[in-house]
Amino acid sequence: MSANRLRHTALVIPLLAWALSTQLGQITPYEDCQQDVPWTALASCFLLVVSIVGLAGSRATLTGLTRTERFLVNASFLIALAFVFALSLQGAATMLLDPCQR
Amino acid sequence: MKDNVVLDLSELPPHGLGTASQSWWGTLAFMLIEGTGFALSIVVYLYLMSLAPRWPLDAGPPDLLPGTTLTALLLASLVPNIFLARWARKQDLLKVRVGLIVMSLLGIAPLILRAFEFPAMHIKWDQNAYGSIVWVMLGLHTTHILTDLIETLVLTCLMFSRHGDNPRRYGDVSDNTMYWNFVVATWLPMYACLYWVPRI
Amino acid sequence: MRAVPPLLISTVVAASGCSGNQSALDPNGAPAIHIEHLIIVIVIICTVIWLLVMGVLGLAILRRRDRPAEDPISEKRLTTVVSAAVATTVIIIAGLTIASFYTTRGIGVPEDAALTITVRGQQWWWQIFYASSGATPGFQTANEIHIPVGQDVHLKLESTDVIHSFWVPSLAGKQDLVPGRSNGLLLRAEKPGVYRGQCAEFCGLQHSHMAIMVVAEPAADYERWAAAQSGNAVIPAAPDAVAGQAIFMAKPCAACHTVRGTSASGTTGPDLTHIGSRQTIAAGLVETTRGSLAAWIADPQTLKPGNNMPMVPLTSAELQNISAYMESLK
Amino acid sequence: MTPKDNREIRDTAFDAAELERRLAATWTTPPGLLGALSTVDHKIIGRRYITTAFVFLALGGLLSLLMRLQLAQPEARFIGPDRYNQIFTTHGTNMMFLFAVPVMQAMAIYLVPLMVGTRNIAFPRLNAFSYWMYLAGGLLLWIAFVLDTGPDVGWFAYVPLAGPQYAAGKRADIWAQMITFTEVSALAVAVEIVVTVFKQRAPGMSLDRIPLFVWSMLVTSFLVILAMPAIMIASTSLILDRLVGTHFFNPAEGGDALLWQHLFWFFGHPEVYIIFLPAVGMVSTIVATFTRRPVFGYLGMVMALIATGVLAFGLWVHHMFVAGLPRLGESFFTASSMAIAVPAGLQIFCWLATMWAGKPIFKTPLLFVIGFIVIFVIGGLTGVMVASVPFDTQVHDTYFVVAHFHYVLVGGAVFPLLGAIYYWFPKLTGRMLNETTGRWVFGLIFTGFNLTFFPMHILGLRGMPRRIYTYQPEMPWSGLNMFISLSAIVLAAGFLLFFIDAIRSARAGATASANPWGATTLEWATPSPPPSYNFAKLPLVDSLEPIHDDAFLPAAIGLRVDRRELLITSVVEAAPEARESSSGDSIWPLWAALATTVALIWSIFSPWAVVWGSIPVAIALIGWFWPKDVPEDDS
Repeated sequence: MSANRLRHTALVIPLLAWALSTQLGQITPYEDCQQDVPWTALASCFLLVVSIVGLAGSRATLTGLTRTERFLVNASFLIALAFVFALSLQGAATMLLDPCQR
Repeated sequence: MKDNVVLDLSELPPHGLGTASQSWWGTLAFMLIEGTGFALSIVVYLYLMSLAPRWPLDAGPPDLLPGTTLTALLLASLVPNIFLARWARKQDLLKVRVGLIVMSLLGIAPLILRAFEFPAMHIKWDQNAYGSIVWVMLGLHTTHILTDLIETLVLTCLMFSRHGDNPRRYGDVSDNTMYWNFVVATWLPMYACLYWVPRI
Repeated sequence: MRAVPPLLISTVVAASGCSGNQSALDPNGAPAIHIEHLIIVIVIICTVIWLLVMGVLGLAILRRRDRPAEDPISEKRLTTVVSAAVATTVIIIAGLTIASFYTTRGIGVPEDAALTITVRGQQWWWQIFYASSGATPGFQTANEIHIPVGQDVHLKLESTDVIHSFWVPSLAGKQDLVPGRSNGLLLRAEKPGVYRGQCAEFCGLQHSHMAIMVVAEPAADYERWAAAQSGNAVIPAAPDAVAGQAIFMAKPCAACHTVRGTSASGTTGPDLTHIGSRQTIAAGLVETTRGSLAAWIADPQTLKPGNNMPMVPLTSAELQNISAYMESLK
Repeated sequence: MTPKDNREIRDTAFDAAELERRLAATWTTPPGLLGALSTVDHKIIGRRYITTAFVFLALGGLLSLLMRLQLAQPEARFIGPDRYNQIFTTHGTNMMFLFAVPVMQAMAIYLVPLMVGTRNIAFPRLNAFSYWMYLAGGLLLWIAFVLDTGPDVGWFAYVPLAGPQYAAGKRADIWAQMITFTEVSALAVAVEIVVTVFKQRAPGMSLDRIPLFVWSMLVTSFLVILAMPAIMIASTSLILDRLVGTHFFNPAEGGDALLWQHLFWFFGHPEVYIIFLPAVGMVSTIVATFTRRPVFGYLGMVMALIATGVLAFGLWVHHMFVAGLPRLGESFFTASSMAIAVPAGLQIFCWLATMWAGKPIFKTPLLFVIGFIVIFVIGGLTGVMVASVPFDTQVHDTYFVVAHFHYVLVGGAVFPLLGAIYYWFPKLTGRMLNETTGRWVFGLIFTGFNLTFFPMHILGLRGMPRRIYTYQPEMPWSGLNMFISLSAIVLAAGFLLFFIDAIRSARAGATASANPWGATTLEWATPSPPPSYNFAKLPLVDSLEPIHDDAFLPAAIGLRVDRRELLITSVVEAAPEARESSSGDSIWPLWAALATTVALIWSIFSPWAVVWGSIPVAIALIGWFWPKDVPEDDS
């Protein structure tokens, strides 16, 4: 994968991770509660780590871009930051709340 | 406001093809709308399944034969479809006409098979929520086959009329083949959901 | 037939006095108190933020401008200031979110509640089931829940028709009653009193008149109340009440209502076995008096338009007797 | 070059006056009724859309006054429960589906092609069709309301209350089918805007030079495209449950009542941002013009638009915090709802920074923007409150939420919209709105709004639920309710004055020059109102502010003048790719809309309408697309 491709795809990862985490949050608490395994917390932490890696990957190199490309990469970096923030708040929820609570 | 001319566009082609055409993007946007709709219908199916004590509700799993035949037929139809797209790009009127006739027939055939698919579900839409979602998913996809078929038929007529030999028409044919690819592609997850998820 | 003149209806309506308190800012239940603390914290922080933003806005538009508008240094300074503001936002938001999560932990339904009560929403009243406990058999009542003070009470919330929402703000936040599902809610009154609540999810024509009273009382009083409620209806002694009972059984009333210990065993409407002991009738619409009972029975559709109780034609003597009977069902 | 090309008539052949005459001959809609019914000019359709949307705003406003009349006193009997339920349902449905979304899209229909420097919107006939569908949907709702069969199940139409068992008659079907109308028109406009922004930008307008309003409409259009299918699935399932006995929402047969809420809010929450994001674009445009400098933090603004747009799809459960889902799952939505405060805050900070660094000129549009910031920050902060699960269990479905979303929607969208109307009125009509009246309008609406809606926060915390047609005298709410009802008169007076000003100025206001505010975006590089072809020569863009240096606007030539021709450019860099013809006027979109209307309304009564009703629709569509031997067809 070229560095250019990496820069763009890496930034999609936090976004997808957040979308996936949000969906899982609707499904896994039921399983957690029945099986007594913290699936939600595990999934949430995993997705948080993945999205931080994605974020870091995109910052590998920024040379050799046109003005418009640089703009796009920078904008998506900021966007990805917002999703990492949302994911970390979701992670905090899995630490603090009981999956059985309705 | 005054202006100073710095760019002459006269040498540009008078009609854009592929990503340079508006209708290509328009088709893509409508595919995004309908693709979201298909995806949501699958989500509804899985949601209802997650609530049900057993699945399918009050019915056995659907018979595989009609649906699988239809899936095979749809996949096979991709071959002439891809050829048609190529001929439309080359603006080869004769081959495009032949391709459109073939694709019209390949649009009618799945509709006939679809008629056998509904009874193969062993449930009616008004029996329970499983029947409702199954019929709606099949109906939703049938509408798309039907719409594409009508479009193909109209294009076939056009290509045999004096309006046919025109880059714009070839562009329409090429968008139509893209849409058929989409109709086939969206069927695959629906097929998996309708026929194989109840067997898990 | 208009058995009751409109004047009487308006006096009855105006005279109803059972308000209880119905306010999230006057909490007397443990969950409501937790939430009120959160409300106060968030509101104070948000007010400070708003005042700060307004201060900056005011300065930004009104400050004197004698320097040249654009120079690269001020652009850089703007970036620093805006970045700092965003960073502050992130920290405050994270803090509020964590505070919210902690409060959520405090309002869950405990697994070992002292008492479990089933509340079933109906268009437009509350059906309430107490399970049998010890010597007291289970019983049914309507629109009024009694709970012992200082104990965890688990409400099981169900619905037979549309979605309703159980909300007694002084005791706890609200929770929906969804047909086909069973939800739970923790009530724990910290001091005795009558707490009013009402349906919070739009449920049709009489959504506005679907109130519920929660009476929190000392454990001994509660036990006495439960024992009385679990018994059959008193047999009327006064002549008008005796006559009223006969009319009640003969007219369509008995087809919809149950009066335990009699032949009336309808299940469409509220159980009337101890209606005279309840503070209100028609889901908090009016205080229970002989006059309000008469007004209600004579013309329920004027008092609560669209409700499911039909107007049963009665002579004025019949009406008085039935009202007397109802009032006697303590 | 083929001989055919030689016969084509190019703009290079004429002087300015002759060029404009020939362009007008090709592009101008012919006068008369047929011309009006078959026009595809985005400016005419845009104006029509805006006007219709404001008519619906006025009608919806009248309904709110009726509600305030009823609620001013306890146990009032002006309006019975049945009519009241119709009124609040119609008010909500009307304001969301017939006013807020269409008016924002309408502004885009008018402005986006001008701001990106092209001659018409993409798919102009679809645009005409979308207007007729919107009008038909609006008429369906209002005619039903006037005939006392208006929907009465709330704008959210929760099942089972809206289902076959508890909503007899056709009221809920009318609601669901009206959704179909507005959804078709909104989707059509969204597709047009996406393609216009992607493919028709002036050469040189690369992605980092797109005006913020255009960015906001691009993001909004994607939100429409991804959110509307959810309500399409939902309303179709509801109609099927009611008409042919499916069981999607019937728990007794394996369906689920909460399924409706999931589907509805998966659409319904992005809907809020579909209304709010265009306002962000409007505010940014107005702030830039009236502080005489570009908006600070273009990159941050674009980031905020996109991040908000995506986060909008992860918030829907925060409307269901009391439905009984696991608290842990709900808290994931608290997290996302809280996170959206960061891009929202960033936007506010950027506007404040712009005002700080610039030199504000206090014309009416800027007043509305200032009012917007004051009000919207409150709405945003109460949004943080309702995002918290425990907080929400107390205020959900109370007047606190009524206050909250009016602060967000009126403060966040209507204030910027009114500012935008004052700002772009010269471009829309060629005349200026009255500045003095504008200050009165702002003053009345700002004061009236806050006095009306702020007390509702308190009412909600003190226990007053939403959607009640009356309350009992012993509840301590009557004083505030009376106060609110009186304040609503002030608010209504402000709107009345605005309508009077708009009608009067459209006829007799001061004539506007091409660029009365000294603005820097392309719509001001052409006369007010613009000619039918928008630009005589296509403008070129070399910065975020294409008419900053306003002596000369670089221009491109070489398009044909004997057919409607546009320039197609590439998505990222906006480099010229092709010339393309744009459809001429046609009556077929109207026929197609009429045929669709008949099929949709008929299908409320019989499922066979879908079969038989689609035949005229197909005929109309074939008529629409069949080539007609006009220059637009050759290439």
